[in-house]
Amino acid sequence: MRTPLFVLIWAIVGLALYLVFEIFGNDYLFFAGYIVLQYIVLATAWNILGGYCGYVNFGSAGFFALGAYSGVFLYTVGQGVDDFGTEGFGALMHLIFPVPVPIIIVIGGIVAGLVGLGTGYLTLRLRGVFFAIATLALAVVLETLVVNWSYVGGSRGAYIIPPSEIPIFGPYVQFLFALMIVLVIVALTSARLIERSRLGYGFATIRDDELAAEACGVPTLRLKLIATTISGALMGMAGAPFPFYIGYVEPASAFNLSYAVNAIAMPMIGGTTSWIGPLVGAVLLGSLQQLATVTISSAANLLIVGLLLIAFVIVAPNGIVGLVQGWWRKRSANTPTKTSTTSSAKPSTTSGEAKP
Amino acid sequence: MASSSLRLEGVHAAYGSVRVIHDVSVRVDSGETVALLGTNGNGKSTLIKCIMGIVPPAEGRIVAEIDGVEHNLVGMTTEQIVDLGIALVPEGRRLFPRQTVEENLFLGASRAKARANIKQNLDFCFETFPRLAERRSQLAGSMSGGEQQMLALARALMLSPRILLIDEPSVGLAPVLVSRTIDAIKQLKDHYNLTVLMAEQNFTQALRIADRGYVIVHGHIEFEGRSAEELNNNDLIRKFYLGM
Amino acid sequence: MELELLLNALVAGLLLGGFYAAVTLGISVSFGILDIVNIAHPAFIILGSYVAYIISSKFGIDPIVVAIVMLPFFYALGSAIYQIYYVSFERRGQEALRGLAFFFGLLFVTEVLLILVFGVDYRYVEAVYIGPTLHLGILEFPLRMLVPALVSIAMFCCLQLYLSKTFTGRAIMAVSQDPLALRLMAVDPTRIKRVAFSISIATAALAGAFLIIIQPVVPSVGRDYIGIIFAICVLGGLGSLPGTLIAALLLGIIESLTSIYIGPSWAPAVAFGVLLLTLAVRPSGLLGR
Amino acid sequence: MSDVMSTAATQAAPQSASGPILQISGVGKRFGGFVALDGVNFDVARGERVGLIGPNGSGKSTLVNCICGTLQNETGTVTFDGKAMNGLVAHQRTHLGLARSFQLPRPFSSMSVADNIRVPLMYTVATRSGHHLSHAELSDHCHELLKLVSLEAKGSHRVQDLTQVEQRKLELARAVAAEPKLLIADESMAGLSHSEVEDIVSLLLQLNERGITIIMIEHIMRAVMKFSQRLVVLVSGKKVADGEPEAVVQDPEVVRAYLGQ
Repeated sequence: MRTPLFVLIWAIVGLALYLVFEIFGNDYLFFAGYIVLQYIVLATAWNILGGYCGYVNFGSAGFFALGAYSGVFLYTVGQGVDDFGTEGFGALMHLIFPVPVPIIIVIGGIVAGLVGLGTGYLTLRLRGVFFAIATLALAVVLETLVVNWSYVGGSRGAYIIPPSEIPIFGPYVQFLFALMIVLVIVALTSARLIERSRLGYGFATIRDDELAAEACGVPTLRLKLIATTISGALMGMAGAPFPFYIGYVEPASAFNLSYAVNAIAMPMIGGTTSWIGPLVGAVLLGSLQQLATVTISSAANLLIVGLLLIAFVIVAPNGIVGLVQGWWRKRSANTPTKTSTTSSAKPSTTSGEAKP
Repeated sequence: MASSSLRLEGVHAAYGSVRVIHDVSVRVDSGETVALLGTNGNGKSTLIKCIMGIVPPAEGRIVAEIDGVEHNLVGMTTEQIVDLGIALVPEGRRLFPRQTVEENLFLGASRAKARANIKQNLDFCFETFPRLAERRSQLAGSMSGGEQQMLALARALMLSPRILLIDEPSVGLAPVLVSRTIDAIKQLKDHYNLTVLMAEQNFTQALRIADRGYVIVHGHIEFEGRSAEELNNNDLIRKFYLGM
Repeated sequence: MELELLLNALVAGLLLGGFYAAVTLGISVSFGILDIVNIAHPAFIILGSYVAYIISSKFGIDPIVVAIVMLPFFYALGSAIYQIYYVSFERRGQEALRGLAFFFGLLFVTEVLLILVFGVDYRYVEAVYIGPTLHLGILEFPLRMLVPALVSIAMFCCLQLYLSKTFTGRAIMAVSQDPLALRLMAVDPTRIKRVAFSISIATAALAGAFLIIIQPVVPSVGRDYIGIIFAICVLGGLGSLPGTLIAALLLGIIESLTSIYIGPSWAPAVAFGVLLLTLAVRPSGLLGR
Repeated sequence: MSDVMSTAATQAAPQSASGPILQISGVGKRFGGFVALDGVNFDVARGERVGLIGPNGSGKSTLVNCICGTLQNETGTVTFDGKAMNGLVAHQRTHLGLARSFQLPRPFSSMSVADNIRVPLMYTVATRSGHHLSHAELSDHCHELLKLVSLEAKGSHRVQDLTQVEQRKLELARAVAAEPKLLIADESMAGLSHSEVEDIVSLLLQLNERGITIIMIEHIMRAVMKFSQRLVVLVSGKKVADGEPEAVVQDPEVVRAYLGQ
């Protein structure tokens, strides 16, 4: 299936979802739906580095918060733009600010992507486990920096008051919901493109056997840096609209552990070897948690996610997609269908294993 | 001292689908030193690994007699086999590089029976290999090839073995060190009255201390020499040996 | 006056470092020596704190004594967890990605269970040495920091002796270097790894008791320590207990000086700044391989 | 012959035809106290068939790793096609036209057999030629290379389903896919049956005719003697002999090193 068709199909699905929520008419669906879509982007982003290359990122919350606080920073500058006066520089500032959210998303993505590149450069020559520990450390360093940065509200947090109404979409949350649908399509399309491209093969060889990959001419360090940058950027883009969605941002919420947990649990449960895995995992786990927050405490929420993660990792290492594939391969094995001899276009989806 | 011997009957072994050992029968009587000769890639190491349970044989019997008691080794784990008193000096020595000479030697004596006479074994090792005594607190990884070979031999002796298997002691050693290593094996064998099976490709060196020998080519025992002389002056052996 | 402030900051740093050493000991064994990335170790430390809290508040026994009594139970917990880890991951050679996720899940399940059982209000213990401070000239040694630090150093010495002087101890140091060679010493590597991992979880009982003595505890406090213990383990050099102890004391001092001269809110960033620097400049750490 | 093979031939032959394709001068490597390579020197001419032999532990594999960049030698330099390669990592050396098969096969386990061969085509050949191969070109090249090692029927199979021998052939095909000027075959015949050894030797001879210089590392003397124009013998990290195969095998120094004084 060509990429434009793929994008068109998901655009239609997104539009249909938006209209259905519009018809049911209450804001809760948009608020809950936004979070699930956000997790799809986050899980897909994590999987590009974790699933395709086999490098585990424990600091997804850090990259998410980088995007969120880029939004807070740009919003705060926009609020104070009058202090710059109206001539020369002031006029210029008036032109730029207040920055529309889609631009903030792009800026958030660039900031998080650069930090991903930096962390990768520092640690990717070492064993994979050092990168995992470095991302953990990064998230805490970033949180400490934000806590001590009063301009963006520091530990008190910052208030973001978006316009309550917006043309075409009506309530602001519906505009953010539409933006997040676009982000989901961007994430899914880029993950699928990577998978089928030369880059995807390179990532798979790094996951399977880095030594053999180098011998075949794959520039492993350069590819790993590309993966951390793309993964970081997508996470930053997922976080950028968060301040406008939540209204009040403090370090504890932006750096919340549930982002780190879900970013790993969803691809692991869904399946890590193709773009479908994180999507399935995010939709299942995301909606489960949205339903749960209405009924049980957020602590129980994390308990469900934690237990599911442990269960799937032990019982179904290749996730739901892996289970379906295994079942499909068994079924097609005993029904004699003609297996094509031409090589399959994309790496066959048995899950390889990460470097320790 | 009751007898300790080793018997292999009709042993076959394979790595995945590649057959490496074909119907090998070998005998090492008590107190004997037997050489398993052949250039690399003919299955010497694989046969040693079958005896030690590292590579499970596809078919055949492997029986070890330890102080008069018979044991069927096939199916036992490596650590169980070693615990009977069958020590192996592995190819490439496999020392613990980040631990000292003394710690490597103490690890060799982990077996219950060996812990009883650690003191004598340690003194004898330091006597036989004075260099090890000098370097007792040096990290094994920082020692030269020859010294590492001595330590690997000494470590196997710390187990108070009844049967000693040695897999290519000459590997990676400069020729002058190989003869010194072979002499050391002879000295240790006599002191402990060991039964020794040595896989070695260095034909002449091995025959200096071997009572008997087998030549293995492509996983088959091609020739069994009942004495060192018979093996030494046999053109057939040289032909087999160089795989002409 | 300035000198006194500095000296006491150094003392406070050393005592804090003593505590950090105890918290890191478990990871130094499981990650440093066994190459098992047990990211859930802090959860077991918090478990140790709550066990100390329940028993000492119910029966009035000193928390450290409680921890020592509980050592066998934590040891058993450790071997159970290792058995699951070995069967589902290590044996299948999938311990990298899957093993990390397993421990990550374990970290949250433990924390959340504690929240569900104990709620989120702070818990603390009473002990005779919490409160008074020992004065040596101008130096001040708050006992609630001094006692844990001393017991922690005692713990280090015992474990170091065990690892270097006993057969099992030497095997533990050897197993990650060459498991097959260990089999040739008539020693089963899996049993050795189980013993070592169980010891690492047992140390969490004592570390947990020290934690609740030093500060009131809520289930989520463990997460703040993930970074610090890995930072110290890497900084000290993987697989080296003396390296871990030195790195812990060093980090304690740096953090103590930072919070006094720059500001307490910057302290958490210190550990990670040091970690990122170490990974970039000298990944083998101070005394590491 | 197929176009993929002819491009390799044209590339290997002229260019800087003068001087050897590979120069190893004073290469040394140690692991802690253990000296694996102790100042090795030899050259390989273009299109030459060299046999590298020596008992286990003599440093053959270490030398290959130092040539291919998997390991960095502490002393001495490896010069390829007139270019000193110190400090170059493995993939850079592969792009220069140096390819190797691994002694123990290292396939990419999550990919099909054909995809394994696709990787060097996409990363080495494409980078060197500056243009990315189209999907059709890739499929043709893959099919061509699979046919070369008679694995064309197993293109879409998973790597785990291949036998040991087939995995060895895949290793060779993957190395050749990088269209190398110099191919190092590291013990690709260990444990094979008589006929299988013959297949591999004839395949390597075929590749050599197309202009690829080949270094064969083997224990099977029969294969090495048949294939090599020249033999280099390593013993415990040092070169002890280098010359015409028949002479080298009779050389008393070699016999002593191999069979002992």
